[in-house]
Amino acid sequence: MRREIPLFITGVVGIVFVLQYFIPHFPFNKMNAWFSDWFSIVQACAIWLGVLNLLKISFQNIGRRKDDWGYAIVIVVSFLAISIVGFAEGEAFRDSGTSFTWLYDYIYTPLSSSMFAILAFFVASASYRAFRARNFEATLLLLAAFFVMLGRVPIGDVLTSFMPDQLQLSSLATWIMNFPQTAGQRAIMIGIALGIVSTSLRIILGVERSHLGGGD
Amino acid sequence: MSTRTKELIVLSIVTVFCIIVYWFKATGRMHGFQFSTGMSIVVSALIFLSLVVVLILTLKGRLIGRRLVFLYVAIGVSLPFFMSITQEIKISPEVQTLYDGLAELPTGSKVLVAFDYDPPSAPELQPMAESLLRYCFNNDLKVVVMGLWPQGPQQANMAIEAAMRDESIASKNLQYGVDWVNLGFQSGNEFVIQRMGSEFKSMFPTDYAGRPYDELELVQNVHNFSNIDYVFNLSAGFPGTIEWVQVAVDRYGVKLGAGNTAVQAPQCYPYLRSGQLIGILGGMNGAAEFELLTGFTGKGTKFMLSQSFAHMIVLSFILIGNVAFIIDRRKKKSPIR
Amino acid sequence: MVIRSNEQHLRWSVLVIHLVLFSLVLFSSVSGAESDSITAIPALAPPTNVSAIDKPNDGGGSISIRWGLSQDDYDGGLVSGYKVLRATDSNGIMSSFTEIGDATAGQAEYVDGNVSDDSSYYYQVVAFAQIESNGAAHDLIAKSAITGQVQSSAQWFDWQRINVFVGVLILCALIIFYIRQAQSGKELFIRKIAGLEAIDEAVGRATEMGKKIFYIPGTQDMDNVQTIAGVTILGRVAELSAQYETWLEVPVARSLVLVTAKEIVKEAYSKVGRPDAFNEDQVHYLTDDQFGYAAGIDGMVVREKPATIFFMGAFYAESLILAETGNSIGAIQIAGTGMPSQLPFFVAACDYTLIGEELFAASAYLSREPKLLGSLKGQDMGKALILIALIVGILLETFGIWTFSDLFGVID
Amino acid sequence: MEHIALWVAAFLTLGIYSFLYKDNPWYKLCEAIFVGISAGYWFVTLFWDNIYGKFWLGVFPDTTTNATGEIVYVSTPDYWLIVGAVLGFLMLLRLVPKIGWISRWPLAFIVGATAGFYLINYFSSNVMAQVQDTIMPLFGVGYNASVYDIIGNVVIAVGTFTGLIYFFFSKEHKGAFGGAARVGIFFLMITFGAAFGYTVMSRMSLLIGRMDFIFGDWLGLIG
Repeated sequence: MRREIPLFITGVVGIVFVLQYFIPHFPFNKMNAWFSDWFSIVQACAIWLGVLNLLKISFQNIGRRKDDWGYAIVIVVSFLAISIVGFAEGEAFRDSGTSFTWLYDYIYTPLSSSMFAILAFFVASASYRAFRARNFEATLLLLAAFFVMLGRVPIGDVLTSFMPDQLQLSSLATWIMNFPQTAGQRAIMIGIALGIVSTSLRIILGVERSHLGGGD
Repeated sequence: MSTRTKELIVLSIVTVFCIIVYWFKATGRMHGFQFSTGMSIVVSALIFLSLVVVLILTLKGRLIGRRLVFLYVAIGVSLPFFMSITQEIKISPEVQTLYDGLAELPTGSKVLVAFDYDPPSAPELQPMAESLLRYCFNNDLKVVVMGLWPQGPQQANMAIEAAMRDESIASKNLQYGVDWVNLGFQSGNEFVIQRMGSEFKSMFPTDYAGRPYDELELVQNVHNFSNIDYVFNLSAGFPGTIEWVQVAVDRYGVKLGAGNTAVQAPQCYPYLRSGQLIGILGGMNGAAEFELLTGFTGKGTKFMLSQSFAHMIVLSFILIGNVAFIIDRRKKKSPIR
Repeated sequence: MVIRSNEQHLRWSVLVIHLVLFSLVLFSSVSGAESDSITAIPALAPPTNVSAIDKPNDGGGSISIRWGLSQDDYDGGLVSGYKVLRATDSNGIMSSFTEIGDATAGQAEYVDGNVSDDSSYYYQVVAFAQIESNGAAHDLIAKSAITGQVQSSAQWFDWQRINVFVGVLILCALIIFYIRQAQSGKELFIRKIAGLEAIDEAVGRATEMGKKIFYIPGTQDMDNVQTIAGVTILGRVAELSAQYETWLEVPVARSLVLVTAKEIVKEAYSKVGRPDAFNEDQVHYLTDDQFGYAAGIDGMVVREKPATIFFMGAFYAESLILAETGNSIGAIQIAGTGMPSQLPFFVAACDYTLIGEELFAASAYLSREPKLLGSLKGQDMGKALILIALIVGILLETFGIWTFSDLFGVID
Repeated sequence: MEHIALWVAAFLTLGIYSFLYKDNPWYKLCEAIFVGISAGYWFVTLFWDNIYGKFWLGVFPDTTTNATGEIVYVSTPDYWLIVGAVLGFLMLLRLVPKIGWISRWPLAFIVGATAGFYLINYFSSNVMAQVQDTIMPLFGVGYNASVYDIIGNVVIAVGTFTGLIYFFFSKEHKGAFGGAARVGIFFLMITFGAAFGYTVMSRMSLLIGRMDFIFGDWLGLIG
């Protein structure tokens, strides 16, 4: 039974959510709004599980004096610091001038922005090391990247300033974006959509059930 | 000397240097510096020459290490901050159509600006936001701001503050609640847009600061998208432009212009072609073009030189890597991984 | 603007117009000779054929009002817009009309989304204009006739979406048909998918080297089908690593994924008869934050140097941070995602990449279960139909025979 | 305070970039702070936005005094939200090992709803809408297409068509079919190349933003 009930729920709920698209009548017309609300509430409840798991693993590391256990203390302390501040500030925690905002602006933001921007370095290193014109396909990828990158900065048009307007790098980049790129995007989009339809259908029919785990 | 000691020495020197520079700045003894144009050209030439050296090294079969590549990127991005070289920025058609759509709005039109990004994406999107708001305020368009990302409304406030510092705008003495409104953030992603389609107030019962919707003069009579003349979406991912197109444009027929991070932009091009988007600003380049059109020189224009340099460096590395690869393959006559 | 009842509004406007006219007459009689310069204020033509119907194909609560444009509404014409007025019916008595919305000149439709299915309503549309004459502004209005009684209601089927309904029905029928066929024992051919062929080898190598395997199921939550596909593949990888007795580690970014992934790995271990080898901490949570998660994984990868890393699911910008770091320690990397913007980096930094739809085919391919393979075949048939539609449609439209693309219109 | 804030931000920024040199204690410290702070950030945010803002205020909305002096709700209470709270509560039962299996029910609900919802959503907005947009006259009477448009239209039609052929799983890529699939791969590669170019652009902008912080906001070197 422990396995059948979830399968049944998945199937029934899945079919109902397909049908809601076609039925404008109550309650079906409310369903996508409900799902979005309910999902956000479940998500907010579930984060307790994740957070407790993180704390558990960190305390285990501290307790067993694993390598780098000192950093586990840092994780716990910084987690508790922002959580306590955030809960203490109340619902206006995000207003400017609160301690939570200070932590957000001067600790969280520099860390996440820097981590985001570290990509610039990795992009360059990947270009040097990995983007090789190994075969025709890879060459096409490189050429497209080359023209788009040049065409999108002012320096590109300086290089082709002797050419007529339509043949300048910026126009070429615009053409690539609007036609071959759009075609490729579309093929991928349609393909993914079909993949999602088929995967979803397998889940609804209960053919694919590994996501529900075992039946202990 | 062990590596560790060397590292510590370098670290200490850098720290001391930073403290000194900071002290100079904090006490107001230094206000930054700028290379002359001649010097800028010399520095650029040096960077170029060193790249030629890398090419030669690579040809000799010595791939330079990751760290050196990283260093090049850091230098290539930072040095142009100090250079005085101007470049001509060309307006691409998708930016022009976006601007035209904005320019044909009569005075007093209501523009909804959705701020769907957070601080990490601000380098690309904040300049767009600032020039857009400057344009709206200068041309007496009413601005309604909201966010589907929790940090969006703060970014909006920052951009509004920046715009208000302009003399031409400050002299207009614009009023909150009359000339602009910040509705704040609402969670629920695309469903927020969908429910705004029937009633804005249901999603934003109060504004950013907790004032009831009905007390805000500007939006009292704004019930749904039919009361909004232009929607501008600043987007860094999900939820963002794609959701605005699918819900606000396809279902409620709004006129939508978008400012995207460059990563997001390619996925929005199919919508541009089909007319669901009237225009798109892609990344810092789009921001710079928009600044040029609206006539406010901001960070987008200022940083285009860094952007050009960065692109040239990445392209050089791709070229160097490939030249070496091709020569290597000729030598060995057999493909390598 | 203050909304007052229409009657009052009208009375005021009439009063104002009279006053203005009166003063003009006075003024002209005083100055005598200048009477020629006064232009008569024109009358405004009202909107015609106003009709109100229950908005079709909706969940009730809205009424659609349409009208014919006023004769004075053309490019450069007088009309500056329309106001829509509404009255309710209470026990057969019509209440007074109040303004409920407006439309700009040239618009001939308004949807009133603020009605109750239990009441009936009457509508009236008023064209309005403002003209300047002799230095004074005049408001002109022209009322239409009043519509009949109308009531909104909810419908049980959205007929505008019938094409989507038929399309989904065909696609699902195809998939189910081929699942049935596969169940009955028919052999189905599936082309080689390089990234998936390599999974065995990748797990094997980790075993030989005595190192860990990392499995990253993307950074999105369970409400993303790519994540579901990712954790499904995790099941197959977990089975393999249980067989080979290799440590599989699954750091996740979402609590719901944590719960699911734990169940899946546990199940996989017991399926191959090694439930004792499963350790709760193999699957653990880091943080919901995209880059916090990436920073955490980077640290783990550099310190623990796994032999093999899998990236399967929905990824955003963190993809390259993860893949480059994995690459720098020389791990075998197999990636799969449906995010077009991240694919080039996986292609560059990983040994094998599943592109888009291939990610969704992976679980079927790996399990070799006939039912799942059948669904792939059905999906392919759907694709074949789309290709045929593309050819036929483009030909028909190019030669101007029929706008075939209308069949695929998704109207809302 | 402003000085401390700037130095903290700079310390963390440079700490992250020290990873580019090699893994080191400074980076490890920043990483640990990041993991802790971000987990806490989302923990707090989800609580206030979703549990308090969405659920609590949804069921028990704030009141305000309207123009006539009556006390009214700012929005209508929505009792359907309680279902979400029940699902969330069932999810938390996982913490009780004996009845932890009940948490599969809300999970089954979420997976089912996601499957159903996205099945239809992707089908309508990606399959139907994209097919509709691809079917267009390449040229023809009453359609005033320039050479530029015609070439573009052909490119889009061929690209989408062959791209889809690449994704066929149940037919071997051989002969004419294989040839078409190969053309499809070419289009996919151009798409990836363009995406790559735009990504480089985006990432460089982010780094420019960070460097602007270091050299401008922090050190004040930019003139």
